[in-house]
Amino acid sequence: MSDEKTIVCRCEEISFQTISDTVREYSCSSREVKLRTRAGMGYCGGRTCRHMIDTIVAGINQEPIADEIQLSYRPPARPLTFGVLGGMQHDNESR
Amino acid sequence: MNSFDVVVVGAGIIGCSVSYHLSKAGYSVALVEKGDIAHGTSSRCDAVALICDKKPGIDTEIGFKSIQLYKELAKEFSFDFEFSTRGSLYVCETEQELEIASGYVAEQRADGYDMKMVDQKELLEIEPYLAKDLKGGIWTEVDSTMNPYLVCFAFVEEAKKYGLKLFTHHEVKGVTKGPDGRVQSVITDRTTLHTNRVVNCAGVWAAKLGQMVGIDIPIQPRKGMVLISEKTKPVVSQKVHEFGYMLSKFEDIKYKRNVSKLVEENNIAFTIEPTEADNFLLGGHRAFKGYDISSENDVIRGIAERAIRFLPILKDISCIRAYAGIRPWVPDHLPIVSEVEEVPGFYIAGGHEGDGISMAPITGRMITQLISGEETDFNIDRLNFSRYKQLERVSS
Amino acid sequence: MTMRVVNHPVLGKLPEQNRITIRFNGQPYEAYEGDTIASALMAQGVKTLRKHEMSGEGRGIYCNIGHCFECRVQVGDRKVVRACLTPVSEGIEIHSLTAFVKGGQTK
Amino acid sequence: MIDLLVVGAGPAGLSAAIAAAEQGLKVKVLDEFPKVGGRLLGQLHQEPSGEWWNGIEMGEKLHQKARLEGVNIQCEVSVSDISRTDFGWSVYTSVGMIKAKNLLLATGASETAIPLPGWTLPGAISIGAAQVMGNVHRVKPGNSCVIIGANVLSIAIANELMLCGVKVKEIIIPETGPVAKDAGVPEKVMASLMRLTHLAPNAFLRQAGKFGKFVSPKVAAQFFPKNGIRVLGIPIRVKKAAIEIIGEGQATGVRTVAVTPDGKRIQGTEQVTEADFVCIAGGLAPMSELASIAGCSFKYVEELGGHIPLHSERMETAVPGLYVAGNITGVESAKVAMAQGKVAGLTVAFNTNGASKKTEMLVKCALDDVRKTRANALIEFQPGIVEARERIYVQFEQERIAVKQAITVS
Repeated sequence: MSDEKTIVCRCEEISFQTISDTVREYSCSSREVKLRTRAGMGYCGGRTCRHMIDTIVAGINQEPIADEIQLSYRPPARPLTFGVLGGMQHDNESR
Repeated sequence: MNSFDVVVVGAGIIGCSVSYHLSKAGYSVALVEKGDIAHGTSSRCDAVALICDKKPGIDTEIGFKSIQLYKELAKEFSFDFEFSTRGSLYVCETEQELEIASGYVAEQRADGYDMKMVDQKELLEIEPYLAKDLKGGIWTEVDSTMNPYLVCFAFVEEAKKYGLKLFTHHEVKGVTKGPDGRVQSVITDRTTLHTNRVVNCAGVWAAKLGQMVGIDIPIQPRKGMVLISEKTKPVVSQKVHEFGYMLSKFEDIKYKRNVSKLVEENNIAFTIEPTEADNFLLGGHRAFKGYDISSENDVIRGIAERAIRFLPILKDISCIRAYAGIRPWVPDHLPIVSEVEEVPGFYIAGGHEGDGISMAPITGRMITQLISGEETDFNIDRLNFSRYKQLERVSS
Repeated sequence: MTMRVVNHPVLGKLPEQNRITIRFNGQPYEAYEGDTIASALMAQGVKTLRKHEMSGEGRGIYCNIGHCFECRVQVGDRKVVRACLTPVSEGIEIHSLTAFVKGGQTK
Repeated sequence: MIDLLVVGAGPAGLSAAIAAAEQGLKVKVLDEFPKVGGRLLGQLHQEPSGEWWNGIEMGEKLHQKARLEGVNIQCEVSVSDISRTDFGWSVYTSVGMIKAKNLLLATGASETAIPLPGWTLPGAISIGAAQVMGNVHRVKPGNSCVIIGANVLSIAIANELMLCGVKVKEIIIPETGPVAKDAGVPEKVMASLMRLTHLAPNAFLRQAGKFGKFVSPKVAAQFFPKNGIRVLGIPIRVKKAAIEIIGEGQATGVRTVAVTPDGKRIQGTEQVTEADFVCIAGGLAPMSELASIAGCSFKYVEELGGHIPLHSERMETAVPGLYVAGNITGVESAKVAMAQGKVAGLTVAFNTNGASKKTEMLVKCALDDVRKTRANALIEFQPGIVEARERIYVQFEQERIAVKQAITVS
């Protein structure tokens, strides 16, 4: 597997190489690697990559995966337009 | 033995800057943090250094100097923290706001700051997506943006070059004093660090650390929520906020906006700023809710409502996430940058409320000047902790 | 060429559906009532639904159940939806989201 | 006001809605997908009895039953936020806010991915995506495919794709690494496939399991034929690993390499298998986002697929008025999810209407049914599920006692 060509976070296009290098260099948590690389910060809210990031981080730091959810979930759980959030009634929701 | 010239408590943006400046000045420094770097307020905030949101006087003076320092750091550091000077814009919704704003600008200009009033037409030339009915605003070119947690990381990485020792995941359990009353050591849940100087950079948790040495620090958490947009075309090219933001920040300005109950009750004022990643951060909100940083749906809806009023193009752009942080608020809106008279060797750098990012470089620099006995860049008597003692005396 | 599974050994013959016309990036395509945007386009062999907003790389469905948000497309002037969850309707205008570069021009 | 709002119209959510409605509760169910049934919609496999398990039909049955009981079901609705209020819950959705006294999260599981170069190409999709496309929408994602990941789910779906007329060129494994781990180690893959031998949900799987019946997984992997075993026309190649999905603009094949039983690349064995779509089968993980936003505490349980909201055997969480059921509590079969849903629905009714001997008996029977269904499960996703579940229930009770004591003390 070519680490540079392997994208982990599809939304922000962050590679396996970038993530593992960052974890190694700063011995960081999932949360810190997210802040440093933007992995998991994209449109989907890390829904697709969070398990992979947790697994990579736990593997490199040789720690078990914690009970606490590492990359916190924040509302909105689904992207919504500001129009819908702001109370506009027209047919405009993002699905 | 774990012995240091200075122990800095709190690896938020203030603690990171203080650690950097002290390390660079040749002190041996330990930076102690209960979580990771930028674990609290500094990763739950916006990302700007501004003068346009400050009151005339010392607040603006040190804010301006801080931005100049950021410019130097951005050149000097090998760690990129996404700094750029984009300017900022205050927009006025009514003629009355425009009038208050003109008075404010006149005062700042008299002090020599580069701010100017723009009319309705100029406003739309600068930011074409703004609502067409806005009356005008204030434009400040010096205001800048950066990535706040990358600034923290940058300070730490640069400070490590000068020997900084990092103690993350160490929760401070006590600060001991010697017979002479001077600080002696910092006890964490994992180790003891000997020192005769402690800098309290614990932000919203500063009061807790103060209690450990028997002082009462009047810093309280003031919550704020931020919404993040999807990556999108540049709907604005700089920080834009409504003039009403000043009103939500400073309780003493008497002016009532014509806004919905949701916006009014949650103390919401429109702000937006671009990031390097092409997401936009939207705010703002201020509330006293203790240490609670849960997202509140009413606030999310209020911010969105206010956002589409000022920037209608946002109606069809998605909000992908919302978060809340807590600002270290002090009653007079001026940070505390000071040694504590009653506890020699105990310093406080805190209470910046929403200006921690703005003020970090200058705060780090001034704490270093205080510790080394140099003259500070500014007369910072008004930032001295003793001002609260005087207040107490007056009130009692 | 259709990719429809007309005869299935267990599920049986595909019930007759009303045929409708949808437009994707200006091109007309035949769809069945009850399709999602993703299934209608997949039935016509269309796999690339959008360009990644930064790199411009093509993306299509990944999870097909609304979880990954990779299949988002624009419907009409503005509304952005997940192709895998959104039913088609007669005359629906679907557009690929495109990449943009800093400064706002599209790639 | 609604007594119970259920998020997720899959096997667990529908069963819970039916059980609660039967006890007189006013129930509403939301789902993002345009059709009712959740993961049931794709499922199609042969039971050892020879009968077909048709998830679509089962989903339709549950749907009809729920409607007869007066359950209001709304599809194409996304939940974006939930917050606790004096009366119960405010649930914010893409069609406005809904108030409910109780909330049941039956959001199921999502697929976990295994990243490799090229997996973002159009035409590279998750195995579940292919299943839904073929069985629900009756559209083939392509004429031929390669499946990366040899596990119970991928083998079952390979068979389903074949029934749709797709040529499944081969099932291979991902290359082992920090994410794929054991899924890319032939001897570990053999061990997990061989566990399925006698419980195989269809003839196809049974065949696959037979191969290693009398030897250890290690030996089985050692002597596993290089070209794989071919069952019903689909080769399973557990000693061949995917190293890249290739294609210009969209996926056109997979670059592979032969690996040793412990997963090391064998030099000079690179090949390309052409296919017009590629499936990635990484397994399933509970979808915990709404439970997290609602304030549940979590446990990481490998056997159950990931982070699980702490809950009781009766499907209560530690948050008052919040319940969970189905794959959000751990990845198991749809039948277990249905049985759990019934427990959850009855528990909500029990807690709302007050306890009676009759309802208590109904809950006990439903709990028995969950245990029996689990014991008879045809597809066991992970070993040790029963033990892992017991641990969760014990931890939940311990926390409940701790909270009670804290309240008494203060």
